Amino acid sequence: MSGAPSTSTISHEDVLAWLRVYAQVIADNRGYLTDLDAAIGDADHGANMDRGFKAVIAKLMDTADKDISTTLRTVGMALISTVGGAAGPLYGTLFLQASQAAAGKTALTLSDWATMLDAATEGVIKRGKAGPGDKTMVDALVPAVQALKGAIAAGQSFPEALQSSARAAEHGMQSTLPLIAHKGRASYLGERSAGHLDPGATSSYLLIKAAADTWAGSY
Amino acid sequence: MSGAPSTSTISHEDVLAWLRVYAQVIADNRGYLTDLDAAIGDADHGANMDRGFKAVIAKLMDTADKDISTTLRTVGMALISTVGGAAGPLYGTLFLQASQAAAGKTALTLSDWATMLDAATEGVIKRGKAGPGDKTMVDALVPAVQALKGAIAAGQSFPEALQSSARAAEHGMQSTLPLIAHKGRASYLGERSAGHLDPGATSSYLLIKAAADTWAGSY
Amino acid sequence: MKKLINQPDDVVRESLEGFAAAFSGMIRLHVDPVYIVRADAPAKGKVGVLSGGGSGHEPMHGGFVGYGMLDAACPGAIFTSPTPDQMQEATRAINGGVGVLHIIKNYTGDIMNFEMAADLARDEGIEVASVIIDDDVAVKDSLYTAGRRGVGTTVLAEKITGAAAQQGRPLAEVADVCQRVNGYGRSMGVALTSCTVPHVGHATFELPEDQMEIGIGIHGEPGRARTALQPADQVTEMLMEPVIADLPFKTGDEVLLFVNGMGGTPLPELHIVYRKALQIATQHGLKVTRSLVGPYMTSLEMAGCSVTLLKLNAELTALWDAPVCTPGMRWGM
Amino acid sequence: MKKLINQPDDVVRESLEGFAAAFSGMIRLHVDPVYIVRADAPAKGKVGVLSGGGSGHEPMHGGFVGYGMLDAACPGAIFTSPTPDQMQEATRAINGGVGVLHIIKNYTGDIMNFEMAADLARDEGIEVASVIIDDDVAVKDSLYTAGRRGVGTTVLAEKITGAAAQQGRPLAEVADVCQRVNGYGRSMGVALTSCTVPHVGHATFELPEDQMEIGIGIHGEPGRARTALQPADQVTEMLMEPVIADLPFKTGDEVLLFVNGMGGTPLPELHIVYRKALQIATQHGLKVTRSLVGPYMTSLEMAGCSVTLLKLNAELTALWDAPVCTPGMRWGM
Ligand SMILES: Nc1ncnc2c1ncn2[C@@H]1O[C@H](COP(=O)(O)OP(=O)(O)O)[C@@H](O)[C@H]1O
Ligand SMILES: Nc1ncnc2c1ncn2[C@@H]1O[C@H](COP(=O)(O)OP(=O)(O)O)[C@@H](O)[C@H]1O
Ligand SMILES: [Mg+2]
Ligand SMILES: [Mg+2]
Ligand SMILES: [Mg+2]
Ligand SMILES: [Mg+2]
Repeated sequence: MSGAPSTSTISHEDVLAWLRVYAQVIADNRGYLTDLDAAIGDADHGANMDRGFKAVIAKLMDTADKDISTTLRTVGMALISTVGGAAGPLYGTLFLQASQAAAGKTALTLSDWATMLDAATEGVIKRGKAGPGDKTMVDALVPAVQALKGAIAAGQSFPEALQSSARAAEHGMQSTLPLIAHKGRASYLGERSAGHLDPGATSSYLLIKAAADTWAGSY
Repeated sequence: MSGAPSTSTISHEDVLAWLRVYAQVIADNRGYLTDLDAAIGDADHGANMDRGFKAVIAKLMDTADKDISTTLRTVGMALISTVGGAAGPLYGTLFLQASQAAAGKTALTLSDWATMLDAATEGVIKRGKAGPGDKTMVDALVPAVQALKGAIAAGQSFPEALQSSARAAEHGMQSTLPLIAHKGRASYLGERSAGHLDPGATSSYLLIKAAADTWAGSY
Repeated sequence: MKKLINQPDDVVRESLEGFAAAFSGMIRLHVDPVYIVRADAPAKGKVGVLSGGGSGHEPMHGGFVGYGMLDAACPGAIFTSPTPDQMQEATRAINGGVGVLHIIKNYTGDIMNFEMAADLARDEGIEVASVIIDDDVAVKDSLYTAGRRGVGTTVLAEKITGAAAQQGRPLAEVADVCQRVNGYGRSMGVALTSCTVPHVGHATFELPEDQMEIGIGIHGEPGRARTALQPADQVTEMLMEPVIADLPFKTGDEVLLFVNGMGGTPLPELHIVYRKALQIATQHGLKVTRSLVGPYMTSLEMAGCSVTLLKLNAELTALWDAPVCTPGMRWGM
Repeated sequence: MKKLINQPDDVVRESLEGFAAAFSGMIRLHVDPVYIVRADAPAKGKVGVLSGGGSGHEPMHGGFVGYGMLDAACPGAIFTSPTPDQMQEATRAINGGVGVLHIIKNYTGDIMNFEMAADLARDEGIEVASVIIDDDVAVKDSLYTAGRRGVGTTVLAEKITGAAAQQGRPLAEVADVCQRVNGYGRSMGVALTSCTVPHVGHATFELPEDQMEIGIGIHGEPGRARTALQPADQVTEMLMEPVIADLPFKTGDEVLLFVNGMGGTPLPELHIVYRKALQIATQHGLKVTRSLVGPYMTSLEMAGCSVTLLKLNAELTALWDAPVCTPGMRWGM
């Protein structure tokens, strides 16, 4: 996607690349996410996310010359006004909070990225009032943030830290399988929600993984 | 069903036996007649006839001490007020006309029966305005009447004549298979009505056959 | 068969009982024989308007009993014409002394049963006029067949004729209005699925996932032809073009456009069909001045729809707009 | 998937276009962002009443826009809450200067999007109050879950609240009426079949011929439990008993009984359910003084129904009876 910059930071261009990759990942997994949502929700998560990220891509045409924070804000606003459902406000908030945390930055260090993801996750938790174990996207995001912070403390390299957070998000996503949902639409199913992956946790894992994959050679 | 009377005529009791046998035949063929109607009509002929003849049987409890004409009139009225659809007025008329032709008779000779069936068939034709080849019950009734008349002219016995008319009705019913319906609900299908037996022709054949079977040993 | 019913043989009776209880302010249910009648019938000095037919087409006809529409309706068994005794008693119950109009859909059974009932009512000294609705362009009309079926125009005829009767017009005039509506209305329908008659227990016909029946009636019967399933816009064209060609409807005509649901098709799909039908009508220079969209004349749970075009004039438009207060159609009061 | 549609992605837009054209006298369609608004909005000095939610529930909510009910409705994608910008603009469009009430069904997505919209509208200086409808007794209520879903009571709340607003009552009072309706209404639903979301193309869940889903919502989601298909009377009991027990409704209570069709169930079946529900209510000493039967809040073509009981008093009854003129509910005018 992006060329490999010489510094060990994430450029605006890298962020754009990540968003483009994720939009493609969502398009590819549209049916999968919707099937997950059909089992314990209302069969629209894939369509919702795909509609949102198609709108994001269209909007990003105009922001190539803006900065990281502006881009992320644009993403958040586009998601809020096109996705709807639970995912719209939640992913919208995620990107708006990340945007605020990135204010003024022209490139992101590993610790910038950790701070942003932390703020983004806090935003999601505040908006949706879900905690870990409620079988939501929070179950993928929180471990990703924790893994990032741990990686920094352990002195891992940027690529290693990204891989750690992606793996943690994956485990978090998988941890939703046996859970009984307490938040969102799946909670109406009560015990019948157990035995299915949470669609939002899955799309959140894919978001973290897209960052790790896209930025693998960018530092 | 009925014992064998000493004269070669059909008694009131024989007529009642015929009606009871036919009611049972209809109950047994309810699903079959409805399936025939499903193919080229509206899937109710079996249910219609069964509803009607169940009502007939209930009414006949009261008429055991009446005469043939009264009984047939009761049958006609019961059919008219319970069957509905095309079959209600048509079978109702059939029995009302047979009743009129039997007025004053305490027993039916072969020629009485032929006269009655002729009048009944004419009544159906007048009410429904269908002719032979229109793929209706007329296609079973008209050959039955013709066979009866022919049998009389040929000097056949009562049982032989009844068998002749039943065979003719059966052929008449079978002749409807390739026909394109011109009357009734099947006519809306146009050419798609060909290749299916007409349900009304089938129930009419069963009526004639029930007479032949019931009265086989009654003369 | 998946239905919210108890015994198949009790479907009509139990649903009528529920219906009558839910709309007790507007209608009454008479049993033995069965008919639905306006709560305030008979209206003295007003022509009574009666219709009826097999059940399974709800809200038609019972749902159209009330002020400004039908005075009574006779429901038969499912998809089976009611019987003459029902019609005769209903005719008596709504006779306000100035006669009764029978609105009859053109099916052999309905015709014969209504004919017998009219004879019986006339024997009692009640003046009876009859109008036969036969608006289905899918069926070839001919002297040698049963003629065209009565479909969507029936709903419009009952509304407009009922309004004319409500105005106090005499029987001949009321019958004439009904006759004119029938002359000006044309319909055609399509099915995406069959329906299941409760006492049969399985679908009347099997329709593969990629096929549809075009030119259907309202009794779950197969249509004129089975064709590949098409997008809604093409289906709408297949229905609209024969309808427009038949009267024919001409540039400048004011029309009512009625998109009717067969029961199992949700409203948004009917609106998609309406959208295209309106475009096609407009392309033909027709002015759609009145509209009706919804499941008004159904075939149980069949998926599909029909479109009806009715040519309007000032009189018919005013009668359409007149107040009506029935369980199935209500405005102006 | 057998539907009268063109492209799955065009279903909502095209059906809204058809809907707006068919009911142009009552409502207008605004696009970008999408909302349906009363043809005569804003009504100066009247509280505006706004609702919205995913599409696929028609006639709710767009079909309830008009005199005496909603001032605007925001339709989302199928089964997906609309977005804050839609709600914000609709709020602005119906603000008659005395504030706007948002009626929100209790779904996480709806809550969050309406919350954001209310914040945005308040930033503009528009007074906004919100009432959340959560009447589904099939769902256990708890602080630790998303709480109960908003189902059938929503329809009744929109009618009654709309009437209160139409009388010119101030925002706090209008909100209070809505809150009380929610407090007095309880519902539960059953599905006999799944529905098919157009862009998915196959049924959301598979339900064998002899099974039903009890305790469903309105988004084609599975219910609380899958059980053997029962006769209508038993199914009605399974719905009514938890509803009655929950408030609890008591001997002597006057109630409105609402039997709602999920889309694919024909009217006669709803009347069979109504018949039994009325018997059960009566056995419990409840006085059913008002009724509503029909597909008012659907899940596309899903077969099934829900029952709602709403405890009435003189005020709520009068508001229920007040004139209403919308595409989906109309009386008194
Ligand atoms: N309160 C909440 N907090 C965090 N995430 C939530 C919450 N409610 C739902 N979600 C997430 O949203 C996902 C569903 O999104 P989506 O299907 O697009 O919206 P909807 O549920 O409105 O149809 C769930 O799988 C879950 O991960
Ligand atoms: N005009 C007619 N003349 C004679 N028989 C007719 C006529 N129309 C219909 N039938 C007979 O009636 C039968 C259908 O009866 P039935 O299914 O009970 O009534 P419906 O067609 O009203 O549903 C047809 O199979 C045919 O034999
Ligand atoms: Mg969802
Ligand atoms: Mg039939
Ligand atoms: Mg029939
Ligand atoms: Mg959703």
